[in-house]
Amino acid sequence: MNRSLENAKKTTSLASQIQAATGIALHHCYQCGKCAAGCPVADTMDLPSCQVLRLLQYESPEFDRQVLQSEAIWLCLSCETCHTRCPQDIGTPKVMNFLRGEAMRLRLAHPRSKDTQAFHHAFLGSVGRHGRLYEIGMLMGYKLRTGHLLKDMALGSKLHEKGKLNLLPHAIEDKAALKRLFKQTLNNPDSKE
Amino acid sequence: MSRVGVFVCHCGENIGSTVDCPEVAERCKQMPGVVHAEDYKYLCSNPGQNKIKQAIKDHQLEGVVVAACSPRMHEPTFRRAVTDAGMNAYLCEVANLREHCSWVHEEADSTTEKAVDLVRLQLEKVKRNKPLQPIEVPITKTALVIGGGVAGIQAALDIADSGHKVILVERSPALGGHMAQLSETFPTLDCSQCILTPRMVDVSRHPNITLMTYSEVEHLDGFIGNFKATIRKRARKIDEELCTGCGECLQKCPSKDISDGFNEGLTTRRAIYVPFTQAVPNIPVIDVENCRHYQKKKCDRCVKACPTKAISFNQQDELIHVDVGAIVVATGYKVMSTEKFPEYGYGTYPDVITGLQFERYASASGPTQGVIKRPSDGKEPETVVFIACSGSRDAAKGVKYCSKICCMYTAKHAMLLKHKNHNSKAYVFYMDIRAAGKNYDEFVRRAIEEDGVKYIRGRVSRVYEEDGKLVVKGADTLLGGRPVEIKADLVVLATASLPNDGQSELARKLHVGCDEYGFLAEAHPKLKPVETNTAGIYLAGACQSPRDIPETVAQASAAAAKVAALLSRSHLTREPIVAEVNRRPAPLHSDCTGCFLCESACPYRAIGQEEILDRDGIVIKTIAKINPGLCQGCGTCVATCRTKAIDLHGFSNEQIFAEIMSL
Amino acid sequence: MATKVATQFEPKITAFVCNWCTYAGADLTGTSRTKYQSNVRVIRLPCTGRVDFMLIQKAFARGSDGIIVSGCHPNDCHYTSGNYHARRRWMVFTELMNFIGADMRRITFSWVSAAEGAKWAALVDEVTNTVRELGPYTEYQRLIDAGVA
Amino acid sequence: MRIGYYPGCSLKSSAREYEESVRALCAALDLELVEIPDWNCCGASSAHVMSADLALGLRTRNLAQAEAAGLDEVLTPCAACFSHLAEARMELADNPNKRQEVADFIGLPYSGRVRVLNVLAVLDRYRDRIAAKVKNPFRYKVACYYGCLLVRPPEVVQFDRPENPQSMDRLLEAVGAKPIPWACKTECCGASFSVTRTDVVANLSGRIVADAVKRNAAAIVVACPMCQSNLDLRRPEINQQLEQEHGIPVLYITQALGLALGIDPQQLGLQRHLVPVELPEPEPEVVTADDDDDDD
Ligand SMILES: Cc1cc2nc3c(=O)[nH]c(=O)nc-3n(C[C@H](O)[C@H](O)[C@H](O)COP(=O)(O)OP(=O)(O)OC[C@H]3O[C@@H](n4cnc5c(N)ncnc54)[C@H](O)[C@@H]3O)c2cc1C
Ligand SMILES: Cc1cc2nc3c(=O)[nH]c(=O)nc-3n(C[C@H](O)[C@H](O)[C@H](O)COP(=O)(O)OP(=O)(O)OC[C@H]3O[C@@H](n4cnc5c(N)ncnc54)[C@H](O)[C@@H]3O)c2cc1C
Ligand code: SF4
Ligand code: SF4
Ligand code: SF4
Ligand code: SF4
Ligand code: SF4
Ligand code: SF4
Ligand code: SF4
Ligand code: SF4
Repeated sequence: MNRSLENAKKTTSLASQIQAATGIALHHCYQCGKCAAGCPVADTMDLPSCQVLRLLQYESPEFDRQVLQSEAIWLCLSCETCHTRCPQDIGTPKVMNFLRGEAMRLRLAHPRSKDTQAFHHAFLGSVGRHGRLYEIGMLMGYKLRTGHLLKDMALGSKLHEKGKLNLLPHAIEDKAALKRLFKQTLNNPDSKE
Repeated sequence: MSRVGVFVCHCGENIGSTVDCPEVAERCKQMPGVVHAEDYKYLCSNPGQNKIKQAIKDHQLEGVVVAACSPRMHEPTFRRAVTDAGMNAYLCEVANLREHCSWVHEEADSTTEKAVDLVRLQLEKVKRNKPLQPIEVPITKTALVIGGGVAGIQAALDIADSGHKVILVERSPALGGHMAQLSETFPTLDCSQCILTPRMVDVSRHPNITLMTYSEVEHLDGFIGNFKATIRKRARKIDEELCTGCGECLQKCPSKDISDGFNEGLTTRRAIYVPFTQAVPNIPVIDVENCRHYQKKKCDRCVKACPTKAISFNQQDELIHVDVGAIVVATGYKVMSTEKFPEYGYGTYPDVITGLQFERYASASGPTQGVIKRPSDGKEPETVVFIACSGSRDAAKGVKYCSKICCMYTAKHAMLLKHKNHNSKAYVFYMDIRAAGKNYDEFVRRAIEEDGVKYIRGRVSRVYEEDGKLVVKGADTLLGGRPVEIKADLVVLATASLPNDGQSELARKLHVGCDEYGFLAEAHPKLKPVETNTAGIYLAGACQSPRDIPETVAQASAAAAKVAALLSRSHLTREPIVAEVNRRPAPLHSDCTGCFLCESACPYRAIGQEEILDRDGIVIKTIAKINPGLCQGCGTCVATCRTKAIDLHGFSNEQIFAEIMSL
Repeated sequence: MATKVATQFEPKITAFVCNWCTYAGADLTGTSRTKYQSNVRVIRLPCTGRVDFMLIQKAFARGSDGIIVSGCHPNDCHYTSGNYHARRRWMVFTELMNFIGADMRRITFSWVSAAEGAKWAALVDEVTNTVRELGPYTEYQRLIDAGVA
Repeated sequence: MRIGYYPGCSLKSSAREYEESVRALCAALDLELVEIPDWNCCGASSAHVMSADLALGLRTRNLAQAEAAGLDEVLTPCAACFSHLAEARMELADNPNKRQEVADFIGLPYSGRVRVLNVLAVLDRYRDRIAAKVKNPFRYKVACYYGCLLVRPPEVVQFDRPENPQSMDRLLEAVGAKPIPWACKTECCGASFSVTRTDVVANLSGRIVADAVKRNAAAIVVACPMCQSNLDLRRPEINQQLEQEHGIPVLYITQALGLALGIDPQQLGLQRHLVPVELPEPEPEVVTADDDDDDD
């Protein structure tokens, strides 16, 4: 992906990139903390959401980097609780999403996010191949990437028992269309966020 | 006009050193219409003025151009001088040779040339000047005050004390507004009713004040000094003359359980009621919606109870017309209700209350005689959480502004709680503490330092009920946004102050503006804070933006001073620089085609409509009509009118074209 | 401001200013003794709301090479909204002038408050210099002859 | 009545019983489901991380297929799919340029005509019919669990209230159930962290299960396969975390309503749950209807 190179060359702050890509103006944030107060994972996060935004408000390379390296951005569940209650209507989940993409591209992602990244890759790999999720294939892919070979095996067999796992993929018909879509969008330079 | 005299001033060296003044005078003599021109060292001095007067007489001048300093300096001086010599003041114009020429250019032929041009400009104008008379407008020496909260009370008393009549119109059945509901008031913690009640009584007794409660302004016409208001006096269904305020009727009314507005819904009242014990006037009112006489056609227990036969079911609303010279609007504010807070339970948790409800609990005259209790079970709360900026500074809830009073009353509430119950715990979630008045920050510090109120910087995300407690989930941003959870017995929301109900309708009736939120707009935020854009209408109190009592009272007194100054004059004198729609002989009548573009362009709503009738009274034409009492002479209408039917006295098309053509 | 070469073209600038802000601002330029070029002739009006198309047309027809219209800043208008009307009319007016082929560089719309003496001097100098560059506005005479202006 | 139907991937595999119950219930209500031809995965939460356009393309392709099939509305039982499709629709609604760009990516025309509906919005229309068809009143205390994506963000979902929503409560009341007031109606269960961060899921879902149990609910009712899998499949982890054995079953709204309408439990896929669906004795019939829930 040539985009990462391009981004590396850019000196613009994350805040301005976020504004350009999502329209969200981080300097509108009051730092009132209402988002963190309701966030289901705030106490698991190394940086509660309002702190992530605070660091971005500085628009300094060091703080931007700290944010990209944080685990918090990988812990966000996109549950939209913060956004719904924010007095300034800041779409924090969108910001988090952007940051995850950026962290992956710049290879700054927090080490504990490996699993999550692997999951996304495995998931999209499966969707790209079949057009729909092939759970066994996806789980195989995930486990191969993470090495968590044994974890959850018991669950898998239970699911199978209950008739909830498909042993063969259900592919869509127009796979060519899917391929095209993947190819074009993953290479589209302005498709960040 | 062709007999003009020109007087060129040297201003010592100020003009003389860069402009060749004698040369200017000489050149002026050549100009058509000039019969006399001279130069002099100091024209504004007495000898200078005498020269002008003398020349007017000697040369039978019909117009004068003084070429001197800025007209903003000495135009009045010279206009007075020409009137002394029997000339109309508006036949004198001033050419600005000093500020616009000698002081800003080097000595040069071109500078003198410019000076000559500047005189020529005024000369061409003055030749077309018409004698004008200052406009005199009579004044009705009565003021109308709308709203009987502390703002209206203060304004009414101040105006009345200055010797003028006041009509005070209050929408609710009693005076007092929100202040009557408050317990103790920051920053001194004096009892609100103790300081307000005497003033309410003063109002009712003042010989200059006519108090009209349960009344509203229905319509307003006219202009400064000469307003005509129509007031709807709603039927109380009680004969005010007969009622002695004994209260017998109140006890007998069977229609109970009606939410009591004065107690913010914490208690109930009956269908016939007096809003609160010390109400002024102390006359009940029947709430027709809930009265069985009206709803079920039976009951009438109050009639039987009343010793003076004051109950009057047939009483109807009255429309009363009054003439007033000035108006003070003091219609106050309202607070956001807890229903506007989904995240705090949409108003369904009884123990999540507003600050105003807390005031009622804290008030000695309130439902609990001043003991802080909670609505659900009447227990005294141990832990109380106060949430500041509830709905304020929250664009998502439509209120971007700071409500200004809540930081202070929240500190007060926390303090009162601690004073009344030493074992209680008070937490305040806040975003910023705004306590910028005299002794205000000290007050907040006292709550923190002496009374041990815990201030937590962060907003609250959610409140929910669990095991009979209210779980308050907030964050402490000073701990880096760490979530904190407090189990409270009572949650008090410092809800946003909002424009009062009906305020924008009232504003429309009065032709005054509203700001983007619906608060009434002042004419200038710094220099005309109590005036509105409509001359003769003033603002006081929280109707303009949220504010506390000291600021409200200061503004009310300021508005009263403006009114008193206005009403103290025998008449108003205005510059005759006003616009006029032309008239022509029939059948044209006027160049006005009746498009009324001017009407919407006029910032003062000075333009109305006039019907031209024939002999049989049939309308042949509707044209624009400018009210000289309202017109301020901006000339916008003149530029707007496409048929050039309007002209502005003193700046007529003819005059300005002549100026242009002289260049 | 600079010493002028005798043969240089000296433009005629007409300024329509409001009484309350720009006229007072120009007075302040005077009391501060700030120097500017003397090409401008000021016509005092109650408000820029009073300025209409006809006035400007007349001024060009009479040989003005450049025109300044200046009043109070938005929100500071003495008449509360007169200058809004002026601005709205200004847009229509601009279209009209463009339509007839007039040279919009010769008209400057500005705000000068009563406190902006220095701004007035700068404005006059800037407009004077610009218009001097542009040369005499003889083109307008041609428009009149062609019957469009 | 015909309505478009987008099952999404999970309803074809791990949430098979959801599809079974949706189909059974819709059949009972005479609502014909037209599965979108050749639908594809909506990209879940993964596509977006890689590329916003990819996510948009995956979602829009489904809507475009529905359009091509002449559908106006699409029922999307999975709350996550619903939220993703609705968001894409909104994003393109007032951005014709982007709409064209995406149409080019997917090689299909897209006008934005099709509306996306979640299961509660569709069933709410049939509330009277449901009430009329009740055979076995579902007289249990239930914890209506809406989760995040059915109600948030409000401008995208345009449905019910963001806090303390009512639609599911109303539906269950209509079949005789008594929805409890509780704290976790819209708290997040851990969403798509089911595979990667089971610890987070156990913690968040644990709070939900514990609160429902504490307030004496007989069952938790959900309208999302992710909620179901986090609360049901992850029950061992939850119980381990809470150090308690909670056996409260988790039902899809379609299953609960289906039971009330007398549909065979097997047909509703109840046997596929990990936590066995064992309901206690029904509560005695309530006589007065006006209870404390008067807030809507
Ligand atoms: C919880 C709380 C605590 C407070 N505590 C303090 C404190 O401790 N100290 C302090 O200084 N300030 C305090 N304040 C602020 C104080 O209440 C206001 O500053 C003050 O009441 C403003 O007075 P007002 O007359 O402008 O408005 P209001 O008190 O609102 O009075 C307006 C009056 O106008 C009437 N009215 C409205 N519309 C019309 C109409 N169309 N026609 C006729 N009449 C009309 C109303 O009925 C009312 O009587 C507090 C406010 C709140 C909410
Ligand atoms: C840095 C700064 C920026 C500000 N910016 C703003 C702003 O943007 N907007 C705003 O609204 N406000 C602003 N203010 C506040 C503003 O300056 C004051 O509100 C305002 O000047 C107060 O006016 P005053 O007449 O009360 O006092 P002053 O301006 O202090 O005038 C008092 C006058 O009394 C004279 N005097 C003093 N003692 C005597 C005596 N014994 N006998 C006779 N005469 C005496 C003094 O010489 C002086 O002329 C600012 C203030 C500061 C410091
Ligand atoms: S709730 Fe909104 S304004 Fe407040 S800190 Fe969070 S993002 Fe900022
Ligand atoms: S969207 Fe992310 S940051 Fe916002 S509340 Fe949910 S988990 Fe927290
Ligand atoms: S009239 Fe004006 S210019 Fe003349 S002397 Fe007086 S101050 Fe100076
Ligand atoms: S007539 Fe009406 S006000 Fe009088 S006692 Fe009966 S209910 Fe009360
Ligand atoms: S009983 Fe009669 S006199 Fe007494 S308060 Fe009532 S109405 Fe008035
Ligand atoms: S006064 Fe204080 S509590 Fe009220 S809105 Fe302003 S900052 Fe918030
Ligand atoms: S703009 Fe002119 S023509 Fe139109 S109504 Fe006003 S005065 Fe008459
Ligand atoms: S001159 Fe100005 S104030 Fe007077 S009528 Fe015309 S627009 Fe209105």
